[in-house]
Amino acid sequence: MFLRRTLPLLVSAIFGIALILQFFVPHPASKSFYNLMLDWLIIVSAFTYLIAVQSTVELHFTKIKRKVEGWQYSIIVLVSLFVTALLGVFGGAFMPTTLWMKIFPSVKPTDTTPLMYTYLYMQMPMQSTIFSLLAFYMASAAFRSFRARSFDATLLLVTAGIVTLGRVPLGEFIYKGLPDVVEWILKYPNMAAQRGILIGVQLGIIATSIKIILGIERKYLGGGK
Amino acid sequence: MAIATNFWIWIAALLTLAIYSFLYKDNPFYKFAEYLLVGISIGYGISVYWHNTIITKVYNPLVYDKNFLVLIPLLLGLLMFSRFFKNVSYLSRIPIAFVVGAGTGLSVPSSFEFLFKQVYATMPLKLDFGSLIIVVGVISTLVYFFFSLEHKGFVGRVSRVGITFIMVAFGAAFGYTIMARVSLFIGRIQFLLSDWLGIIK
Amino acid sequence: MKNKIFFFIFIILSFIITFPQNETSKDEPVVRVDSTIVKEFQIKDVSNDDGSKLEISCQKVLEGNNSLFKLYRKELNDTVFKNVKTFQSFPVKIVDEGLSYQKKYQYYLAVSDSLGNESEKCLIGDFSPKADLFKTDKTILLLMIIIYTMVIIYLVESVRKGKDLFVRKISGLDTLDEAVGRATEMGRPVLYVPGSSSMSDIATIASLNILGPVAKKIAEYETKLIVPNRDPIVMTVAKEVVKESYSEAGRPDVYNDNDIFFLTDSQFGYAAAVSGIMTREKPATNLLLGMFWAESLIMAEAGNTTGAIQIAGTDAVTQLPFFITSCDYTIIGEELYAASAYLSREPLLLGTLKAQDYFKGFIIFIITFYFVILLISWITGGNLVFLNKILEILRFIFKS
Amino acid sequence: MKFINFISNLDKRWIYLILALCIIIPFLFPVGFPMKTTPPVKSIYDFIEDSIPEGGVVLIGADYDPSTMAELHPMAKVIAAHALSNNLRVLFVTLYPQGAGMAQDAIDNVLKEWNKSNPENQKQLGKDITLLAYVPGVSAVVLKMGEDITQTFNEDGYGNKLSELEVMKGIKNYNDINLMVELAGSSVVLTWLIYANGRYGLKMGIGTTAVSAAEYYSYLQSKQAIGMLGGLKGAAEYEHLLDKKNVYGGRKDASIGMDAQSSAHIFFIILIILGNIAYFVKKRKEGK
Repeated sequence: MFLRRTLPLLVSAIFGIALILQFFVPHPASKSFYNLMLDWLIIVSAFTYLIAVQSTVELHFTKIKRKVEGWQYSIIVLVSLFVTALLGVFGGAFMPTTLWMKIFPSVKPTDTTPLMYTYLYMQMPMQSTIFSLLAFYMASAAFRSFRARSFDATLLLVTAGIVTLGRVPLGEFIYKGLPDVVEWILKYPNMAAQRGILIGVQLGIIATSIKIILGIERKYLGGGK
Repeated sequence: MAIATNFWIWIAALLTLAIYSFLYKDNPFYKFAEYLLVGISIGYGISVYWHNTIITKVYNPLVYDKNFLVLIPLLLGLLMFSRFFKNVSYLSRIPIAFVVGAGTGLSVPSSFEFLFKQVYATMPLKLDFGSLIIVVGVISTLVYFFFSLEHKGFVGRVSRVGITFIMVAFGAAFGYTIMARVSLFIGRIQFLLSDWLGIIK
Repeated sequence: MKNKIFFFIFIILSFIITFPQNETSKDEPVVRVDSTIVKEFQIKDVSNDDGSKLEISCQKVLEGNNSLFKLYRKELNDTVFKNVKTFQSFPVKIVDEGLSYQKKYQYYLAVSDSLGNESEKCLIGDFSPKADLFKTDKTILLLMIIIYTMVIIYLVESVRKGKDLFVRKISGLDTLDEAVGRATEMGRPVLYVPGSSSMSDIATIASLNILGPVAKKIAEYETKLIVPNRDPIVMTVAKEVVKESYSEAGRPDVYNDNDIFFLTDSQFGYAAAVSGIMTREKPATNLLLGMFWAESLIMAEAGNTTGAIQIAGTDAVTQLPFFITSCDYTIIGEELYAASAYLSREPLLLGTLKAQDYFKGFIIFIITFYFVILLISWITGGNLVFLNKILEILRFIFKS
Repeated sequence: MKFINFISNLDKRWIYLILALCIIIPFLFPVGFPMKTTPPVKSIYDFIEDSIPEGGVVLIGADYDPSTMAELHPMAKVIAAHALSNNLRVLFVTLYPQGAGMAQDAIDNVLKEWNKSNPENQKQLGKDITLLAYVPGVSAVVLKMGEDITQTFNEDGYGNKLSELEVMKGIKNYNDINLMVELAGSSVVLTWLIYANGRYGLKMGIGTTAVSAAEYYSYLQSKQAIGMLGGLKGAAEYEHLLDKKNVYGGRKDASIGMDAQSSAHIFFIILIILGNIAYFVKKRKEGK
C-alpha cells in the first residue's frame, strides 16, 4: 500500500512544492538544487520513452498471438521496427558509427547513415503524405458539409472566406488592401477571442497541476485506486 | 531534368502513391504503408534515442567522466522497467510521480506568470480603437465561458458579443486551416513532380 | 459565500498594493565615490538575485573629453585586475555578472588616451554582492498561487460535504435530450463517439461523464446506442458507464455488450470506420464529444450527409470550426468540462470549475475596472493624478 | 434543380480529382503573383538582418515532424540560410526524436546549397552550424538550457563534445543567444514561451503551421514573441525578403507553391459557395 500509493503521492507532493518554492528563492543554494532537479528530470524522463515502445510492441504482439483480424499487418510493424532499430543502433543516427565503418570500409564519416535513408525515403514521404490526405477530405467536406446553418456559422464562414483569400497572392491581386484587412482581423477581434480562450485554458491547466501536487488528482498514476 | 534514377527516390514515390491510393478506396497497399510507417518511426525513435540520449547522457558520463551522481536518477529511471513485470509494475509509479510532480512544480509559477502577461497585455496604456476592440473582445469571451451566472439579461447580451468574437476567431482559424492542408499536399506534389518525375525544377 | 471569497482576495490585494512603496525605501548597501574624472561612481547590489551580480554606475565630470574609460575588477585577495568593460558614453550602468556572494571585490576606473596609455585611476571597494532569500518582486505571484490553491481545496471539500454549487445550464444539453427523443421516434440508433484520444485527456473523461446520463435516457426510451472506440481502455470504461446507467434506469436487459466496441487505433482508419457505421446504420443522432484531431471533419461530414442530427463538443480549438459548420449544435471548449461537471456533480470537477470561475471573475473585474478608469481618465483629459495612480496599481498586479 | 441534384449526389472522388488538378496545373504553368510582406514576418527578418552583430547566435527549434514539414521545413532552411548570410552561428535544437531528423536534413540542405552558391565564404558543420543532441524531458530541457547549454546536451547530434566545438565558443546559456525561432505546429511553442522566454527572457520568434497561426497572435500583441511566420505563405514571404539580398541559391520551396495555393483557395471558396447554394435551395423546397 505504501509503495503503491502513498510513496508516489508523497514524491510528487514533495518535489512539486519544493520546486514551486524554489522559484521564489534566488539564493545560490536553491539554484543548485534546481539544477540538480533538472538533471535528474532529464535522466529519468529518458526512460519514459520506453513506455511508448513497450505499449506498441505489446499491442501488436497480442494482435498476432490472438490472430485478430488483420494481424498480418502487425508483423510488418514488428519487423520494420526491429530492422530500423538495429540499423540505427549499429549504423549510427546522423553519423556512421566506427563499428559500421569497420564493417564497410568504403563508408566515410560524412556519409549518410542507413537510418537516415529509412527516414528520408520512407518515413518522411509516408508521414507527410498521410497528412496531405487532409486536403482532400477538407475539399469534400467544404462541398458537402460546411453550411451557413446559423448566424454564427455564417459569420464563421464569411471570415474564413476573407482570410483564405487574403492570405494568398491572388487575393492581393484581386484587391490590394485585402492582406491588410486580414491582418487587422487577426490582430484585433481574432486575437481578443483567442486570448479569452487562452486565459480560461491556462487557469484549467494550473488548477490541474495544483491538484496533482495536492494528491487529489491521481489519474496520471494509471489504473487502480 | 528527367525522371529520377535513384532507387531510393523510387521507393519514396511508390510509398507516396500507395498512401494516395486510399483516396480511391481502402486497400492493402495503403494498409501496408500505414503499418510500415508505425514500425519505422518507432525504430527510428529508438535509434536517435540510443545515440543521443543513452550514450551521451548515461553511458559517457558514467564510463568516461566517472560522474556517479548520475546513479540516483538512473536507478529511479530503471524502476520504469518494472512495467514489464505485472506483479511489481506499481514500482514504475515512483519515477512517474517524480517526473509529473517535479514537472508540475516547475510549471505552476511560470504558467501563472504567463497568464499574468496575457492579462497585463490586455490593459492598454492609451485608449484607441484597436485596444477598445481587444478589451471588449477579451472580456466578453471570458464572460461567455463564465459558468456561475445564467446567460440572461445583460450577461446574456455580453456573452452574445463574446460568441460573435469567438466565431470571427474560429473563422480566421478555419481559413488558415484550409491553407495549411493545401500546403501539405503542395509539398507532396512538389516531391512527385520535381524529385521523382523531374517535370519541374 | 462567493462574496466572502472575493472580499478575502481584495483584502490581500490591498496589502500587496501598499507593499512596493515600503520596499523602495528599504536600505540598499551602496558604495559611492566622487573623483576628478567621474562623479557618483558607485556600486550597488542587484536586488532579487542569487548574489552573482553587481551594478556599477557613474557620471561624467568633464565635458567634451572623448577618451576611453576602462572598468577593472579583482577579488580582494587577488593581485591582478581584470577588464570588465570599456566604454565611452555617459552616464553608464554596467551589470557585472558571474560573481560570488562569498567573495569581496574591488573595482577601479581608468581613463585611457588614444595611444592606450592609462591614467587617473579611481579605486573603489571592497564590496560583496548579496544573495537574496526571496524574490520580493514576485510576492503577488506567490500569493496568487496560495489563494488559488486554497480556493480549490475549499470548494472541492465543500462539494464533498454535500454543498450544491451553481453552474449555469449549458444550452447544448437541452438539445441532447431532444436529439435522443428524435432517435426513438424514428426507431433508429444513437451513435456516441467519445473522441479519438485516451484517458489521459480531460476531454475524454468529460465525454464519459456525459455518456452516463445520455445512456440512461436512451435506456428509458429503449433505443439502440452504438459506441465505437479508438482506445481499448476508453472502451472498457465506456462499457462500465453504459452498463451502470442501464441498470440505474431499470433496464439492464436492454444492454448489449457488443454495441460498445473497439475499432482500430489508426487515426484515419478510425475516422473512416466511424463514417462507415454512419452510412450503414443510419443513426438518427450522432454525438461527437471528446478530444478530436484532424480526423474530426471526416466524421462530421459523413454524419452530415446521412442527415442525422449532430451534436459535437470538444476542447480542441482547431477542430471547433468544422463542428460548428457541420453539426446542429456544438459545445465549445470549456463548456464541455462545465457540462460534464454539471451532469456528474463530481466534487473534483465541480469544485475546480468553480475555482476557475472565481479567478475568471476576478480577471474580468480587474480588466473592466481598469477600462472604466481609463475611459474616465480619457474623458477628463488624462490629467487626474489619482486616476493614473489607480491605473498604475491595477497594472502592477499583473506585472510579474 | 437538376443541377442541384447533380452536385449533391456527386461522388467525392471527382472533387478529389479537381483539387489535384488545381494544384498540379499551376506548377506546370506558373504565373508568379507579386506579394506583400506581412509585419510579423518582416520583424523577424529585420531582427536577424539588423539587430544581431556578426558572430551572434540564432537558435532554431525544430520541433516538428514530417507530417507538417511541408510548411515548416522551408522556414528552417530559409532562416538558417539568412543567418549564415550575415555570418551568424546557427544552432538547431529539438525536443522530439522526429525533429532531429528534420533538423539534420535542413542543415545538410542549407550547407550544400550555401557552399555551392558562395564558394568564397564556405560554411562548415561544427564551426558555423550544428544540431544539439536530442535529449528527452521537454520542459526540463528548455529550463536546463537557460542554466547551461553544454551541460544540458553534452554532445551534438553527431557525437562530438560540445565543449570542443567551435560553434559553441562563448555560449553558456540563453544570455548568449541573440534570437530563437521556434518552428512547431503543436503546443510545444507554449513550452518555449513559458519557460525560455518567461523565465529566462530569451528573445523569441515563432514559425508555425497555418492551423495554429491565428491562435498565436496573442503572443505577438503581448510582445512575448517578436514575430511569426504563419504557414507556407509566411515561409514564402521570408524567401522573398532573402531573395532580394541575392546570396542564397537554394530552391525556394515555399514561393513556387504559392500559385498552386492561390488556385486551390479559390477552388475551396467555390466549393463552399456551391455547397451552400445547394443547401439553401433544398431547404426552401423542403419548406414548401
